[in-house]
Amino acid sequence: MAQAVVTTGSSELAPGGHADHSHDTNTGVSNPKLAIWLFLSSEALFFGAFISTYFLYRGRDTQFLKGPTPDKLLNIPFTSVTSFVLLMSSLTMVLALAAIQRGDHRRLRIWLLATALFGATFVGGQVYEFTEFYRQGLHLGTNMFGTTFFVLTGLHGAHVTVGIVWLLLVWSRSMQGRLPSEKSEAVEIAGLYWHFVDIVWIFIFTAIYLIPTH
Amino acid sequence: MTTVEDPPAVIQAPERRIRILERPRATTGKFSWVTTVDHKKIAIMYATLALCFFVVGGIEALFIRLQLAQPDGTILSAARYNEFFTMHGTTMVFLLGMPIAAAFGNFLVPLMIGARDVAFPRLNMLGFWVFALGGLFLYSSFALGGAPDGGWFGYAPLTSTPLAAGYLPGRGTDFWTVGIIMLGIGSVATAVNFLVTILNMRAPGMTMMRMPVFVWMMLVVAFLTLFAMPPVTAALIMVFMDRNFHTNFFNAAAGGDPLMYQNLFWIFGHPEVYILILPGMGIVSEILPVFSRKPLFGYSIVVFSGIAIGFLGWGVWAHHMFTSGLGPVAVSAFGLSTMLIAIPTGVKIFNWLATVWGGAVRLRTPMLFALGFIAQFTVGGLSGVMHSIVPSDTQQTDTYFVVAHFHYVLFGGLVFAVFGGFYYWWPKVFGTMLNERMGKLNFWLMVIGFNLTFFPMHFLGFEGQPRRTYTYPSGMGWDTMNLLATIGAFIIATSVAVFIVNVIFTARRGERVSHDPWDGRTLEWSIPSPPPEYNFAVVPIVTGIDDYWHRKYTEDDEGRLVKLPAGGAVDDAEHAPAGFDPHSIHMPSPSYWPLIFAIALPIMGYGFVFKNWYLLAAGVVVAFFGLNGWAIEPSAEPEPSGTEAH
Amino acid sequence: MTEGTDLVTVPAGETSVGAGTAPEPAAGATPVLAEAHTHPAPRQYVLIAVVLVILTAVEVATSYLEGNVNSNLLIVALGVMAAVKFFLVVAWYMHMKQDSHVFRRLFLTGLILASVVYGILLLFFSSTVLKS
Amino acid sequence: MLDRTQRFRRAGATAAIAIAVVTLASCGDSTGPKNKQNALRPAGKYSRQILHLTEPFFWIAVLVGLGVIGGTFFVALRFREKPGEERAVKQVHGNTILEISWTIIPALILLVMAVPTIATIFSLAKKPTGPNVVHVTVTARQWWWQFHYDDPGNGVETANELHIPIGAPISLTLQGPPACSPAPCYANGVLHSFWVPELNGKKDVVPGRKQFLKLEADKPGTYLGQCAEYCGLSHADMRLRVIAQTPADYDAWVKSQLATKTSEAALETGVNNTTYQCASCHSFKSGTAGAVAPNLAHLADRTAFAGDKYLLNYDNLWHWVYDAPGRKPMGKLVQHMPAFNQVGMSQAEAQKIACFLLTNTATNPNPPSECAGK
Repeated sequence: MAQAVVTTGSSELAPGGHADHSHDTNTGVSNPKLAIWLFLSSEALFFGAFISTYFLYRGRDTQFLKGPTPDKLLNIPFTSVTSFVLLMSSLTMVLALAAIQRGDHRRLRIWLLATALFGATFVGGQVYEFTEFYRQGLHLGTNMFGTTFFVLTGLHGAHVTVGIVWLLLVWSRSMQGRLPSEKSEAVEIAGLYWHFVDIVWIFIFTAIYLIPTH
Repeated sequence: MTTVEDPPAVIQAPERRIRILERPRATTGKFSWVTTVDHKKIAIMYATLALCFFVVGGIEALFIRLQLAQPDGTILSAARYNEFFTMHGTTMVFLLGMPIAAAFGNFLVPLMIGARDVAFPRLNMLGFWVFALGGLFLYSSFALGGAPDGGWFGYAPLTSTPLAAGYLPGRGTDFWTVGIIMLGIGSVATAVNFLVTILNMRAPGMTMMRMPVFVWMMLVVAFLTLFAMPPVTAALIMVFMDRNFHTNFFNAAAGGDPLMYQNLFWIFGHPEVYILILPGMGIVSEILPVFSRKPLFGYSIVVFSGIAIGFLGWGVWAHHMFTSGLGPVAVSAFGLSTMLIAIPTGVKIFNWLATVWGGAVRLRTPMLFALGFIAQFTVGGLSGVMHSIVPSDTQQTDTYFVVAHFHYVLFGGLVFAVFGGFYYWWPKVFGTMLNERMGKLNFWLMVIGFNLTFFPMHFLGFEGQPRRTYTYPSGMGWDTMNLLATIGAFIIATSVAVFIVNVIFTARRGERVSHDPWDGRTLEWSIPSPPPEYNFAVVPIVTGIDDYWHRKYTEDDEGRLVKLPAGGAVDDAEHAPAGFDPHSIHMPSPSYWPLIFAIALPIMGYGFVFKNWYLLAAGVVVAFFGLNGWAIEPSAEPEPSGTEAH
Repeated sequence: MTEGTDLVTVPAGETSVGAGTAPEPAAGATPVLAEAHTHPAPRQYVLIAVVLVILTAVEVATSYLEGNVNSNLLIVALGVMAAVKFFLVVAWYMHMKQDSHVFRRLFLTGLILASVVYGILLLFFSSTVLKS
Repeated sequence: MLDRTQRFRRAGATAAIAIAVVTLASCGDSTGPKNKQNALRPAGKYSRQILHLTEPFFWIAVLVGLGVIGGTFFVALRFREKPGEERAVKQVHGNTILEISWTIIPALILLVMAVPTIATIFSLAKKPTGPNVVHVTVTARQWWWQFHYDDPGNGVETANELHIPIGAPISLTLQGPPACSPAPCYANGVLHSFWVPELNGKKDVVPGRKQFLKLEADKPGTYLGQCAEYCGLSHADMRLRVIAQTPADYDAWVKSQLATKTSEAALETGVNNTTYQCASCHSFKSGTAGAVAPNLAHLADRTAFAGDKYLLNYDNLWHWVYDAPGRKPMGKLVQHMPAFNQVGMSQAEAQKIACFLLTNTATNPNPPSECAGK
């Protein structure tokens, strides 16, 4: 009997272990992956706005000298370590994907948890840094560094937090056995987001911490 | 003959853990509209709600016109006037212009490319509900501490200065920033959906260069939305932070720079103009060929012009800032880039005229609106070119000349195209034909009212009347033209009323029509009216531009039109190959989860506006609940029963 | 999350009904890559990570040269290193190198647009351009 | 064919009448004698330069516009299908030469337009030099204009009224109010735009920046202007006037403004200043800026007040002193003229203060009859 299949996407309906939808689309790539890449390219303009705002206002606090300046506040060794942790989370993320692609669900879960843990470490470091700066007298309104620094890194931190929640959701689905290997794309998409947040940090780290402020 | 070798194995769904909010099943009845994921139903809801907001924004405009009908008007207080012009602009841009494009896009894009739904039906549903609740959220401000009154452009530092300074009297700006960010989330979701649908889900043979121009324009619009919303979201976050959390992004006293806001806003704002007008251009490009019985003149150059407009739209934003103190080098560069936009725009207009030239023109209502679009949009385009003459612009900007200019583009252009689109696709959406006499009355009243309202404003601008002023003294020589404009506005209102009467009349005893009453060219006319839930009983195989037309007509040796004897049959279930069972087409199932996520957004919004962190936390919890349910729920229920195919 | 799980796919290229033949790829479709088989092996991922770590270390070290070398040179060096790291992550971890060109084009569009638009924006505020 | 021609005639005539009616109605009262805020009637060389640049493009636009509108009417009527007619239409898909030409021709027109545009941009951006240039600092307040004359030997401080000599370039420095401290203090102001259409185009006032704009008037007269960037509640009431005088009259005016008039001490004795604290916002000394409000030393010399909303006369003034927010919307602005009637000011007191301002602070006292004996 004819069965004109419209929705084969959800895993429960996916025909026998065939996770790759690319045969079905005009571009040869799956819809969700295309969507996440589009979303990420949109995010590039979002973070671009804050990074360029940071560059525009950088150094203006010397003009309106008030409150502590970045060269007094920034603890480069500490943030280098948390940045390193975030960078490593990208490695664990990609290892998680590799694991599910070869059907190794135990390793998938380990690497997912590791990624979330690394991410949490990074966010924890950020929380520590924020409180430390606040203690030293840098508030949102103290000077332009306070304004741009807290908002830019805070929004990035929020993105990382969303990523952690996402990873934990994926992990719990896997624990419930609802993440068969055919659905590796769910991991891949979470990973794309995660890596994107990581590469945004590569630039933020360079912009705020490494490039000299005068 | 209609067998598939490999029918998909239906795997039993795992035991559902969440019993609350069990999946809705009804696809008919009133409640089904709340949970529907059908792109056609969503489109109808988009259009209905956008029209409601059109009426509300229009009433605000009528009050504005009443206030300005004569000097020293006292109908509105200054505060109320500022709220009304702000909400008029915000409504018409974010609650009419963008959603109405989503309405047409939602209904037509899948039908025109031969798809059965959009790529992400539930994301689509989310887009609609975010728009609906975001719009209500914005309007709830009237009752909750003052409507937005900083202008639809919300220039900092007027908007970014804390409430305590009293520069703007109410909390409106908080509602405005949060509301626009919210609507932006919905717009980006919808844009991603359209992009994936158009790029990935075309019927076999429907190559990019065979897509109807409307689909092309929606593709460009989706790209523009995708990239234009983030900068304004960033700017609005900064405004919100400045207002409420003591940051200094736009506070010059602490080193902030108000021009940064203007730049970020117009980096969004100019592409936004094209987001609003390109769908209108697409609609007109569909109507003109049908009512001229000729193909679109120079299809590829019209498409490329649309793409060029989209690209150039990113390089002209500073022409909104010619008087803000950019140096001569910068304004010269932006003046030149603005002039460049006139070229692809002009190309489109000439190609449209050439399309009608030599055709067999049927002056039915949709065609009238399309022709009105060409004439009036041209006026708006030409006054736009005058703005690119930077020194002239220093006299024109922020005056009624600009008001005239963009209303000629957005009302004379977009709104005329939208009304043309209503009359054109009404039979497809509902299977009934809007009354032609009332349609013509609607058109002529609108033409007269529109031109009477906005044409004099060109002169008002030249003669020095600035925008956004709640009053003007007598003796400035502006009285007559302002009165004319007010009369015109009420004529426009009458014409909209005629349309509404027409809709009600048609709903009661409209003439039922065949699936192809206009002798259409594109795929949507090949299926029954209204289209079945699954759209196409048989996914069409496309062989060229205007595929459906070529199933009906061919050309003789001299290129003249010849009717094919048996062309143009309706492609519906009855005409499908024997043994076709529409129930076998498995469509996505309705869902609650996108709605729940959408409800979370205004909850969070109120939390932000009133700085109530409990409310915010509650919103986050609801959002998480919605997303989690969404993630777990399969897009379609794995039940092969016939309950869903109605 | 929404994007990740909403795996609804409507096969536009489905020609089975009516045609009765096996589905054929839609016109213009690029040859399909069997992604799982072309992704690099974990060893390569680790190798990339090592490079990333070394680069980060060099970056941080470079930043301590502040005051000893030309600061413009320093900024350029740091920018280049950040770009290399960015490229490595995108190309290998996000599989842009192996995946369909569609992603590359779309992502680059956003990236280039962002750089050009915000570049012009910052140029505005440089003292030479902004002079009334 | 005949009825087609007739149809054209009828449509053409209708269109012509419609256009004529709208145009006439539009221009009808544009030349009203009191409109001194008209960009179409430039009164100085900068404004004239702009109009001369605009005009040719305006007519090109009119020509193209009429062409397209006419073309729309033409194609619609000429190719209209009669009921029952089934024309075998020739299917034209495009014409490359035609399409290229209507791409290139507009491009050429725009290229021609670009040259004088850019020349004018640079010419208008050039700062005037020479001994006769008058330098004025314009501070945009919420919602009024503060003018301070910068040239040596000048130093006049005035509000909402800018006196200028004819034939001399006036170089304006536009700025927001000075930043204040400590927090919470928001006197840094918002965006405004300085615009006197008959003398030049507009230029925004941006807090934190100093913007340049020049004016020049040919002949004596009053030219009106207005804030053109939305600045909040009373945006419409932020008007100004430029009074162009012959150089001799202008010099005399400057001299009269510098004459020392009333001091705050005189105010103290004249009316009860300690109760209402006029001097905490206003200055009563020539050439001195008030803290946040206009200098009142030579108030009676001005034509209008309150952001040029009210003509300066006894009635308007005492009502203003009595209840300013009731006469011009102030909203919840932190610093504005208070509603003194709500803090115990009587009408008699308000009238007394008005008389004090009109007689004691005036350069050429011409006391209103109501003030006799007060």
